[in-house]
Amino acid sequence: MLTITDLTTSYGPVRALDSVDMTVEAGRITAVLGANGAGKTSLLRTVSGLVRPSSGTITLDGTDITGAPVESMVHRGMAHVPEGRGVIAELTVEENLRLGARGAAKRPSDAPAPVRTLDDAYQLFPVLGDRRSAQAHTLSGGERQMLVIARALLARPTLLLLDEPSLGLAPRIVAQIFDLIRTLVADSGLTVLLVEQNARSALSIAHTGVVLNLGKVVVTESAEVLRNDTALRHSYLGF
Amino acid sequence: MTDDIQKLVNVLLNGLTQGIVIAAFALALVLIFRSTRIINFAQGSQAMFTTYLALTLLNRDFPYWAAFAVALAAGFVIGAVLERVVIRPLEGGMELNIVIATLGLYVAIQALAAILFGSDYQSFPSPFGMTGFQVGDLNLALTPTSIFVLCTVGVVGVGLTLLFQKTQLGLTMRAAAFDGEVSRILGIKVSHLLTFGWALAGLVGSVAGILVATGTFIYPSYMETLIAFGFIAAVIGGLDSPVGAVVGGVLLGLVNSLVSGYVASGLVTLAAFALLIVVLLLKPGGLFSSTTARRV
Amino acid sequence: MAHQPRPTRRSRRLVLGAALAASALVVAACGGGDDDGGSNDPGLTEESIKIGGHFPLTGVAAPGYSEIPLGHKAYYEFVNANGGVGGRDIEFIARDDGYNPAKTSEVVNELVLKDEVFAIVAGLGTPTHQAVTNFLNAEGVPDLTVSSGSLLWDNPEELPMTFGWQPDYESEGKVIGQYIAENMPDAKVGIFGQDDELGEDGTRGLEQYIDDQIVAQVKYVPGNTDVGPQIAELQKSGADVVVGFNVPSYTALSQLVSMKLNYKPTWFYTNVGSDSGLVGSLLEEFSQGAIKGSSPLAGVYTTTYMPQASEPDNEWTKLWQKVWDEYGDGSPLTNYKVYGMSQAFTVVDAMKRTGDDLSRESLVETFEQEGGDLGGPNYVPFRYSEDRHAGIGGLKLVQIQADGTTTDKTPVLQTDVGDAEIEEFTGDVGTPPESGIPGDE
Amino acid sequence: MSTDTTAKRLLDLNLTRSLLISLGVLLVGVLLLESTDRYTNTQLSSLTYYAIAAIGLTALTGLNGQISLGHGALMAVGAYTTALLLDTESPLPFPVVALAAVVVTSVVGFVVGIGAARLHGPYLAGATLALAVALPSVALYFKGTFNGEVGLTVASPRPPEWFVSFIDAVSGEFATSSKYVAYLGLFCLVVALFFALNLRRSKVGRHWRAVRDQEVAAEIAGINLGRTRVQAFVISAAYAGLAGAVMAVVVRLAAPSAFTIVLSLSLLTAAVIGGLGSITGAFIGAAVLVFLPPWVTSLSTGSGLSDTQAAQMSPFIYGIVLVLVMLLAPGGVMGTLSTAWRRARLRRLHPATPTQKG
Repeated sequence: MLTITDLTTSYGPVRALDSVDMTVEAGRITAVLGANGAGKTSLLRTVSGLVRPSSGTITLDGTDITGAPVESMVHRGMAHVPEGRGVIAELTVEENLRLGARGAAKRPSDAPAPVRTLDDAYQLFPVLGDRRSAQAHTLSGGERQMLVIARALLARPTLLLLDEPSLGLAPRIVAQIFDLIRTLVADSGLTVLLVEQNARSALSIAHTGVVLNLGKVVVTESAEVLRNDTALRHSYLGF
Repeated sequence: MTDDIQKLVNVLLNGLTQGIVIAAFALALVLIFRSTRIINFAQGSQAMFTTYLALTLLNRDFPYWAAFAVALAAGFVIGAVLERVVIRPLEGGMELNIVIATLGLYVAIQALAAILFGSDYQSFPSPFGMTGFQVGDLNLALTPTSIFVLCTVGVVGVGLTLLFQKTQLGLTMRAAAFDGEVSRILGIKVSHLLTFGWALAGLVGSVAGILVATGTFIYPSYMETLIAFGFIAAVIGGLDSPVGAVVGGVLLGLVNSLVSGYVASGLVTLAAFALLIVVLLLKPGGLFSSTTARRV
Repeated sequence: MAHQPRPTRRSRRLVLGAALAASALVVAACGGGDDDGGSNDPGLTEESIKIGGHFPLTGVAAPGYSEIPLGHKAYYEFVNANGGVGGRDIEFIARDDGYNPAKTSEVVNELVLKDEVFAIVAGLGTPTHQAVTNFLNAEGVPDLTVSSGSLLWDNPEELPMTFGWQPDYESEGKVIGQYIAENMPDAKVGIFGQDDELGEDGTRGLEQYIDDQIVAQVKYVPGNTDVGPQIAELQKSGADVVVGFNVPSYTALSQLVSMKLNYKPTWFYTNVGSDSGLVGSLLEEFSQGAIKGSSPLAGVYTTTYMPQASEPDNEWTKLWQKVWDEYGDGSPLTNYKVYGMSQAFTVVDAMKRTGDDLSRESLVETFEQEGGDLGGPNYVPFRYSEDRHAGIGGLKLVQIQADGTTTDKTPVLQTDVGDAEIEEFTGDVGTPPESGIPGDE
Repeated sequence: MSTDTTAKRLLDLNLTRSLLISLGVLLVGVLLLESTDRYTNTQLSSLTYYAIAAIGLTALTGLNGQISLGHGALMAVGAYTTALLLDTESPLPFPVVALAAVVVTSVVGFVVGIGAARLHGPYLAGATLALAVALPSVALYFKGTFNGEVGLTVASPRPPEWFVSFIDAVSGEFATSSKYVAYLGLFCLVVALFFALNLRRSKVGRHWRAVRDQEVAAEIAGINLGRTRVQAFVISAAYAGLAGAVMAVVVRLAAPSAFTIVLSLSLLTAAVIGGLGSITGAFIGAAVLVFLPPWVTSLSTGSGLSDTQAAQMSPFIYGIVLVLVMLLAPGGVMGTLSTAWRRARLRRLHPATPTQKG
């Protein structure tokens, strides 16, 4: 689905990503783990086209999308929930969702999509339905996370990039959201690239884990192995 | 007694007609400020230039509405071209540079118009009557032309509100204005919207330029005072709210007319400045500004 | 309150000192010890006389006024083509000051110090010209036929080099005032005045005759083109006669707004603002309903002090039309071009009368000695003398007809500022010399 | 070496450096005035007041980041104060009058500055634009003192005895009042330059730059943003007042139509062309303001344009230059020179390492 080869991104002299190689299998959840500043967010921003890599290639379903403009990604089926969630606070819930749905315009009509219409989104997240005409800045953290996930799904993506969905949320809500992600992948074959600080909950739903440290890939293992390898967990994942 | 009432009514009507045109111009300024956070000081010169294009057509016996349409189209195109050629390369640089570039355009376009069209007074015909209505023995300072002006600005205001509230394009423009990066992630071509924003502002500015000119005379610097008044109205309104621009414009028009009618014609610009300071002291972001949610 | 021109309160010692210093400089600069100044004044050579002036070619005051130098240029070319003045060709430089005093000072510095003109002619505008009169007098440069009706130029003590030309606004106000007092004794009069010397001097003249009939005085500031409230005030005051002391663009604006308010008083306009050519063409577009082709200013009273461009069969207008057809830029003849050509005619006449020993000193003397009988289309002669530098001394009241021509409402009247009487001028109105050039009959 | 002595030594160094530069400019000025003809003298006098105002504006906009379109109006305050003070039988000596003009304009600048400190970017530009449009109407309305549209004539001060003999000694010419005024302008310019040079290097200058570049960081570092902005506005207003005073005696008139928005725009053009924040740049910009228009007008009349069209050419060139400078060389003349110079020096010092890409 998504293959990254020898990817390097630098901000001036600082190398945020240092020749990263990884692949994200279709219909699987790949978790990217690592301490703060390890390069997790830079990886997502480079993959989604917000940042131009210094070298290396990114291919999505076989086509090379290295350096393609970020505006084109959603039409290629890649939806990105950025760091800080990316809610447009001054617009209402429904307006945010309508912007997401707009991304589906160029998607093939038969593409498998769990959420096709706004009503599907309101069914998936009833709280959004109740507050559809409220201004987004009045939503709680959890509600905002649901909103941006629903917005991303409305674009009928095949690949979903999630940047630390658990940030600032109560454990109960984190579990609820991670559970949702797992069912989405299981039921509709969605592929997810999940960047997370909270390694424990990420590994609970991921199939493969990639650990970054100082911009380099340190370990690529199945989530199963990572969950049980205490030494690895201590040194990189802090639990 | 009726003479006093008639004067008050006429001063207010005069203020309303002047104010509604200031409002139209303030709308153009707000359109650009919402998306790029800068004030386009060249807006007045652009509007003046397209009005002169219309007048050249009128002098060649084109019908008024053809000239009107050409001016609006020219305003749209000039707005887009200026954004692409001058503003886009300065994007991301110091805000000061963009403001200075618009000031340069303001001076250059005005001088260019004087060279091309001459600096003499030229009268701009009106397709409607110029004499006021009579109600009983009251002569109202309301002519078919001023009604045409009021309706046109009304149409522009309603049109813009519908565009922003009801259409997909309007929604994407607002999104781009509030958060450019997230909009791009959602697949919105923000750069195209910026150009469209300047083009739309150019069109609305041209409407204001023609409405100011219709039924009176134009000369290359006829829009100069309107730039200051248009800005004051936009700031009073909140600089990023179209409704605020219209209210600010009408309020300023009334104040100017009342001061000119009952105090002194020389004090008009001072009164406008005082109104601006009072509003900024009371509500720093302007009356209808939503920027209070975010620091300007 | 007799009008005390501002400079006299200035310490006389100062300006005279500067004038003394300057004339010493002129002598020093010329190097020559001879005191006749003779032919080596700046701007004077065997074949040419270089003169210049400052005019608003750009900015708000450009419309109309920017045509005055065109009149000068055309007439001087006409004179040069017919032998010039004593064999010398006249070279005329018009500089733009955009009606901004700071720029006037810059361009006059350029004319006097760099172009080294022999004299400044027809400098236009009260605020603008006032910025340079002290400098011109200190430099000893003749400052002839100033294009403004202000009284500031009639001040031989302080400004020995400066001469007015057109009738001043106060005299004009008196003539209009007398006419209204005699012919419309029970009229309620409103005044629509520009907020400066033009409005004030004109109003002062009016008040001498119809002070009790004035019911409203409204003022506008040039630059603020919205005169709605002012006309509403005039309408409220019930004035059925309105006298306007304003520039041409505000004649058009006041007519437009009056039409809008259905306010139809009898209008009087100063000759400054009543050029039926410019104002007429401006209002043409808006005279819906009125019979096509009739002048929008039909029925308006104004004053004239010389034949108008709208009197084609007048001898003087024929001359101007001939000169303009040959040396003009092809645009129609307007009163502003006639104004410029008339000033040029007077200057050329003065130069010819000074004869061979033409110098700055002698030219100014000619203006003071023979000023009274200098040629020109003006009905009433100039008031130039040793102690008066005021220009044309009289005018007549006329009414503009539907076809744009004017009919006389009063004979030619002669008057002056202050409480001078208004008498009928009985002298004959001169006709232009056959050749069109003064001095060679 | 305890820190305060190094600070003192540094201060002396800074002081002497500014003094030397200022004296240098004085010398060059005198040479220029005495070697050129009288018309160029009048142009040089105009150069002095444009330069003073441009230094004040470049300090405000370049060092502190505040955009002001109202400095033409502030010059009017200085000019009218001077005109009123000189309009007496025995006028005060010009330096005293100029000082009074500076004080009055600084007070006005303080009032406006308080308002300005709360505004940013486009709000500030617009508010000062409104000030520039509004202030002339004060002169129109209060006709009693300011004499309305016609304005106040200014009796330019007479050259005192010592000056007449000085000029006689230097060049044997007779000292006219316009030459004396040119020297007054030069003297004020040198004083203004001296303070500006000191200001740049001093703590105040550093605070201003901090506020311009990283507002938040400056605030955290304990710099009171509001106070610094008001301070910057007051000082630039003082410069505008001094420029207004010199302009009044050079032009010999203070009238509303001389202080329009066009003047404010020209001052901004001068500061920008020279290079915002650079004092030498302000000189260059002022020179462009004085010498460009006559050259452009004569060029265009020569090439067949009519008088009216030729008169429009210099504002047209101004506008285009402003846009081009912003597009091609935002640093202005001095900015571009210094970056080019720095890059050349960099290449000279480390010719081996390839310059960093991107």
